[in-house]
Amino acid sequence: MPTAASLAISAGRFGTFGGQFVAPVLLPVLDRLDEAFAAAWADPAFHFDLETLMHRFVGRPTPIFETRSFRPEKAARIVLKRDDLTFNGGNYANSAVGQCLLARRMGLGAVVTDTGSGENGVATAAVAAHLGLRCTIYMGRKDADQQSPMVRKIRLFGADLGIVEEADRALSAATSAAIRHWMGNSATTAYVAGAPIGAHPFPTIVATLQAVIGRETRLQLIDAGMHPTALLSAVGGGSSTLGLFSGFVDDPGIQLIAVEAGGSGEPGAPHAARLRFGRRGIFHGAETLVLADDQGQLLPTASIAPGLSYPGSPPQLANMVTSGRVTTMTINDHEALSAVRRLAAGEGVLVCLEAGHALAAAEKVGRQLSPDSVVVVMVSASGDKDIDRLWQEE
Amino acid sequence: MPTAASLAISAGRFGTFGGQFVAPVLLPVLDRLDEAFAAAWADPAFHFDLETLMHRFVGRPTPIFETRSFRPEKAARIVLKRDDLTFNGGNYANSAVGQCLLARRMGLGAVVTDTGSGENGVATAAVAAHLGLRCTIYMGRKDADQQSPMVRKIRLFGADLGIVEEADRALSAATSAAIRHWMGNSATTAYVAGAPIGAHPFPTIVATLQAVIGRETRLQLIDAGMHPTALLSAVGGGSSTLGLFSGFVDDPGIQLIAVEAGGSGEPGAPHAARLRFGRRGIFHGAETLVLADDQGQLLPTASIAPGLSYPGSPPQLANMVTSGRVTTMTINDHEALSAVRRLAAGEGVLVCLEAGHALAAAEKVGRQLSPDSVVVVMVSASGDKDIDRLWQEE
Amino acid sequence: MENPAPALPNRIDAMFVRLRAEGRKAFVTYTVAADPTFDASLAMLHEFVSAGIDLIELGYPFSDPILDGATIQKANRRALAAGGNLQRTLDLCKAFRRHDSTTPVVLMGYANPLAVMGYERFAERAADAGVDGIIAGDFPIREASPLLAALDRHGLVMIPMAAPSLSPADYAVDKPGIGGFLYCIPVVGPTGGPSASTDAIVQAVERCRQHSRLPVMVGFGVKTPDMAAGVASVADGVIVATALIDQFDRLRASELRGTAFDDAVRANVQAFRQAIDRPWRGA
Amino acid sequence: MENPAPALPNRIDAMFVRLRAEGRKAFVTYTVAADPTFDASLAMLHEFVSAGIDLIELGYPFSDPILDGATIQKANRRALAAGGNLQRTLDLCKAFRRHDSTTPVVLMGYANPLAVMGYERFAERAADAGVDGIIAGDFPIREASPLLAALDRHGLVMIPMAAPSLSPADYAVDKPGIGGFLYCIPVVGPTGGPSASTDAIVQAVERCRQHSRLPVMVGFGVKTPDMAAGVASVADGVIVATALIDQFDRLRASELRGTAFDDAVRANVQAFRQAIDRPWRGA
Ligand SMILES: Cc1ncc(COP(=O)(O)O)c(C=O)c1O
Ligand SMILES: Cc1ncc(COP(=O)(O)O)c(C=O)c1O
Repeated sequence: MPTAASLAISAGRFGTFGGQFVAPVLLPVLDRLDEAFAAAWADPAFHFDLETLMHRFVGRPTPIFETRSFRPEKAARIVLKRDDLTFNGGNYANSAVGQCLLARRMGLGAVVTDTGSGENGVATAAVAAHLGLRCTIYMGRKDADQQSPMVRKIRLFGADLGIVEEADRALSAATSAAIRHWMGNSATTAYVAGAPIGAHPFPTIVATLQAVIGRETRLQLIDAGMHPTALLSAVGGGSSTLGLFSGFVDDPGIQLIAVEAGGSGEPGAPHAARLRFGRRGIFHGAETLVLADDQGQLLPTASIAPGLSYPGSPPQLANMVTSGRVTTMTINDHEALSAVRRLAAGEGVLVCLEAGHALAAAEKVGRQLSPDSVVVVMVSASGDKDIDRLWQEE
Repeated sequence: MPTAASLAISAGRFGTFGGQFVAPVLLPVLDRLDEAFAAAWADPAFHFDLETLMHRFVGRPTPIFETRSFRPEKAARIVLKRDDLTFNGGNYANSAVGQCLLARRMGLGAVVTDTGSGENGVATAAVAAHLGLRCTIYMGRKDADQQSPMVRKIRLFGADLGIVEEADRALSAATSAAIRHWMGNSATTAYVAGAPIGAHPFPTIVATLQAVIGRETRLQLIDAGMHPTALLSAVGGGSSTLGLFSGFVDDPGIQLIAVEAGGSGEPGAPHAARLRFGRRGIFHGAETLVLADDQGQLLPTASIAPGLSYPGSPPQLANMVTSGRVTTMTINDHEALSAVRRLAAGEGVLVCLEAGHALAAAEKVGRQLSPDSVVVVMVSASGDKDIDRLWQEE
Repeated sequence: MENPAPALPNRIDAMFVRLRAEGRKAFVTYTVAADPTFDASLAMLHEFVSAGIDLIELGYPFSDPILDGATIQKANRRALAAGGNLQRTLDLCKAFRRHDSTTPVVLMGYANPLAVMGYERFAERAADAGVDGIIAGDFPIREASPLLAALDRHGLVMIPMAAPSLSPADYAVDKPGIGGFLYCIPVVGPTGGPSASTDAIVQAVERCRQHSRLPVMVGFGVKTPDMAAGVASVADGVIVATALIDQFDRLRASELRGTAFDDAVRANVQAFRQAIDRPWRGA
Repeated sequence: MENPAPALPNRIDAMFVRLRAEGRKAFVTYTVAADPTFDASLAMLHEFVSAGIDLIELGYPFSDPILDGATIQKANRRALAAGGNLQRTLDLCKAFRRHDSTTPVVLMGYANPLAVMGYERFAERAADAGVDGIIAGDFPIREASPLLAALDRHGLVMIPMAAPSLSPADYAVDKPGIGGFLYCIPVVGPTGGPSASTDAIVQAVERCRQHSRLPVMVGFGVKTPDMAAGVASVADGVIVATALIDQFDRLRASELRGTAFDDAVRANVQAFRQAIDRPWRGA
């Protein structure tokens, strides 16, 4: 199995995106990580541990699932890839497991990471507890206040939770805090990337670990006799998006659609559509598309789906969009909420608001297609974490 | 595959327990249900639908999982049966799927049920939404206030939720309300039993549908080369307990231990240990062991685990206990809390407080055994629903 | 021990003999023992008789009256709060028998208190208290063999319940320990629910008569004197519970006390009594 | 356009020539442009020079100063609130140059504002503003080719950063666009963190000298005048940031205003200056 780096034009670069824009002290740490991952990936023993945990701990493989009633009339069939049916953090667990195993293999006794929606935190805390690694998680105050069950779960898994009161008090500030922590402790502590974001080799490592989604989906679609016209995924950190797309990127006939958060949708209001409206910049370690003003200051982002509200994008995805292989769509808060609610009531499946964006986009795409065509929607996690936003008691 | 009734001495009776203690108007409804279930169970098409949904919708099979650090020194190995790794209601989904499929097969357009912890409600609401059945769920006010995410989830799945303000405002009152609703609508509406409780054929139907747990566990243990000394399960409605035990009841060498809620553990305080301290009585449709005073009034029950706090018991289990095949243990709130917390921090696995009772009991049992013996603990659901009780933010 | 011997081997049969001779139908009501207190309940029983009630269903309070609607659930809670239970209900009947040895009293309630007391002990104590029969809402005949045997040993009967959807095998059973009358329930659902149509009642009663020789009384959902009159025109008796309890609840919540209260209770009962005794002119 | 021509092709090199001639070590501080306002910042730059600072690192404010500790994060936020950004920082340097054409000014900050402005445009504007070099915390040499080419075209240099764990290939690079001095960071972790031991500093400086011919200045974690003196005894210069900013923060929070404030600032800077100039007697 090649790593996702084989898709990169040069090591650490996807087209002109990517690289290692970090404090120089981190360069040797990244170099060691790069080598260690390559060695681990070539080692059947690592794959054995990884696959065992992917099955026992994460709950893979996850099924695909065709909706029945949720489908506009005379529109395409909608098939969900159900990573909501994984444990402890949705698809984030895919990469947390691999990175924690790698940390153990490298002789590190601790991991640190950041979390926005709480899922990467829960995933990493659970795996770290399981592998006996110390674990520190940073989370912005605003996110923590909105996701109190996640906060408690992280603490129950024995992790140290650092609540970040700085900057946007959300994911971006948490990431900065986690990287600072790592900089000070890189001899003993691995940084666990929640997304294929940041300096090389993180985008490659995470995309390689998440590629399991695309491999499974591809086989399952073949098994079901379905040839998809389009695959849609909402882009937060991009881990599920690249995970899914990686299985289909070499089929030029299949459309790959990255769905971004449009926020409230009101003119001028903040959003998180950086693949569509962002500019080339350098953020959190990589050259990529970012939402920034003309002085390079990051713009505030907003979305009802906390996991989508991030100003940077995965360099690999930035390259796929710039090169035209991936197209983008923007879905606003209201459309996503409505899609999640209708799917729950109509199918008994509760997906997260992030996936709601992809679902709403799939309805739009599906209306342009014939009823026998198939569109696949990535469901990165369950909607349990969003219940308070989805249903307010009167 | 025989139904669990083959374990009963006469139809609807397990030893001297069981029967059909219902309003006479319900007798023909029960008779029809009995026949319909037998016919469905003999029909491969029903099994196909059931198994497809058990896999795609419930997430079966669930793995077994040996704890690493969670195990008293020099004590037996502890293996968890991970029904927390199912969706929409833990192991309740096992029987909700079968009963909703049966309702559809019988031409009924609606289902009604009761829920304490919220899980049977979520399971039934999700399956009903999926199968296009109308759904009404009753839940006691006290339970609803404590389980607000469950309440919202039930509503998101489009079910009508009736909050019961009467009697104990908990599961028992919700059950009464659901049965009243059913009595008034039995021509169009199926009652979905959350547990192998109540009038025949419900105990048989539910135990038959839950037996999948025991079948899986048996094969998985054989596969892992493990011969268990004892199996432990906490008894709420008894669905996971009977589900697990059914796979081993014919191995006289394997101890089956039903773990009951001891409540606060203070002398004279309410508890829910009716298999151990209950008396023979008639409750919610069956002759069984109940917690009642000497005038036959039901006693208030209490447990930190809402799913265990119920004054009745499954007649089949009452028979197994009375006949000596199953032994009982009592675990109090504090012991269960501690076990759940230690497992989470030590293994990255968050189980519900109900399962925490079985876990704490397994530690006690394990200390009496050699380190190479194996005890199996039933994990009926994840601890997500209990997070507020498990971790209070300062 | 003063234990007034029954006037006849069975007060229920005797009642039907008398009513038939008078060309009248039976009027039955239901009250929960000790609702709202033991003494008030005792006074109420006598009040019922003097207002023209022929047979009393005396509910023994239960913590989980699963087959009952809101009104009777509330009555159960009041009675439990006043210390009511199965034993106190037997005590109440015994106290009633000191001054009334003829009005039949049928206990009504749920299975669990019977099972916990033990069927034999229950039957013995009930006979001793002057009880005539038992209706247990969640105790179908197919489950009742041990209870029937005990009742029979002590000269009591279980009243079978019939419903349109029931197979005759579930109510028209000729067995020692079964008797009194057939309790015909023309609607499905818990007590206090909607009423059946006149047609449905006529058909339900006819079906009962086809399969059983017991007198047929109709209960569940009889809400007004007019409806009671209609039922009386086809059945052997009318049972009114929720409608009267609701009226008494309202009276208790009003200013009325003492004889004014008693008069109002009597007026309510008599409205039904007179309607039942009135020649039926159709709905 | 008034653009004071630099006295020498490169003010940084000139500074080291001068200091070496005087037998002194360089004293460098860091301040965020427009913290707390543009005008206060301009005054502060001149104050620094008159208090004895040899080279100024002028931070261009950034919304996400990922490598900085709390003190410098706060300084960034104040500067952003005052309208600070990369362009305003260039404006500030240009204003400074009106009255100071010799003190070297090195910009310090993060990669994104450079990338968004464009390397060529940035280098052109920076040269025009009288900037001498650039340190970007998240812009290692291995990524810097396009930036280095642009800097070189406009006579600016990038200051390489060295750390004990770094391979020489990551800092001791001889390439057009690299120069000024070697920024030796003897500790890992963000700014404002713990200090390195004297031994560690000595070793770090020695390693730098082994691999590079650039002058070596030590920064990150120099907290006291004594420590600065120790560093000065082995390196070519000392960089003090957090410690002085913390002191200025405290002064701003005090009652001191006007010349009293300026005097206090000067006293703080001079305490370091004097320690650095003092003959070293060991720790
Ligand atoms: C417990 C109980 N509920 C209800 C009834 C009668 O039905 P309703 O309350 O609708 O008049 C009776 C009459 O016997 C009764 O005993
Ligand atoms: C951004 C930044 N942080 C920190 C420092 C120096 O480290 P410390 O703050 O520990 O003095 C400098 C010095 O150049 C700097 O430019």
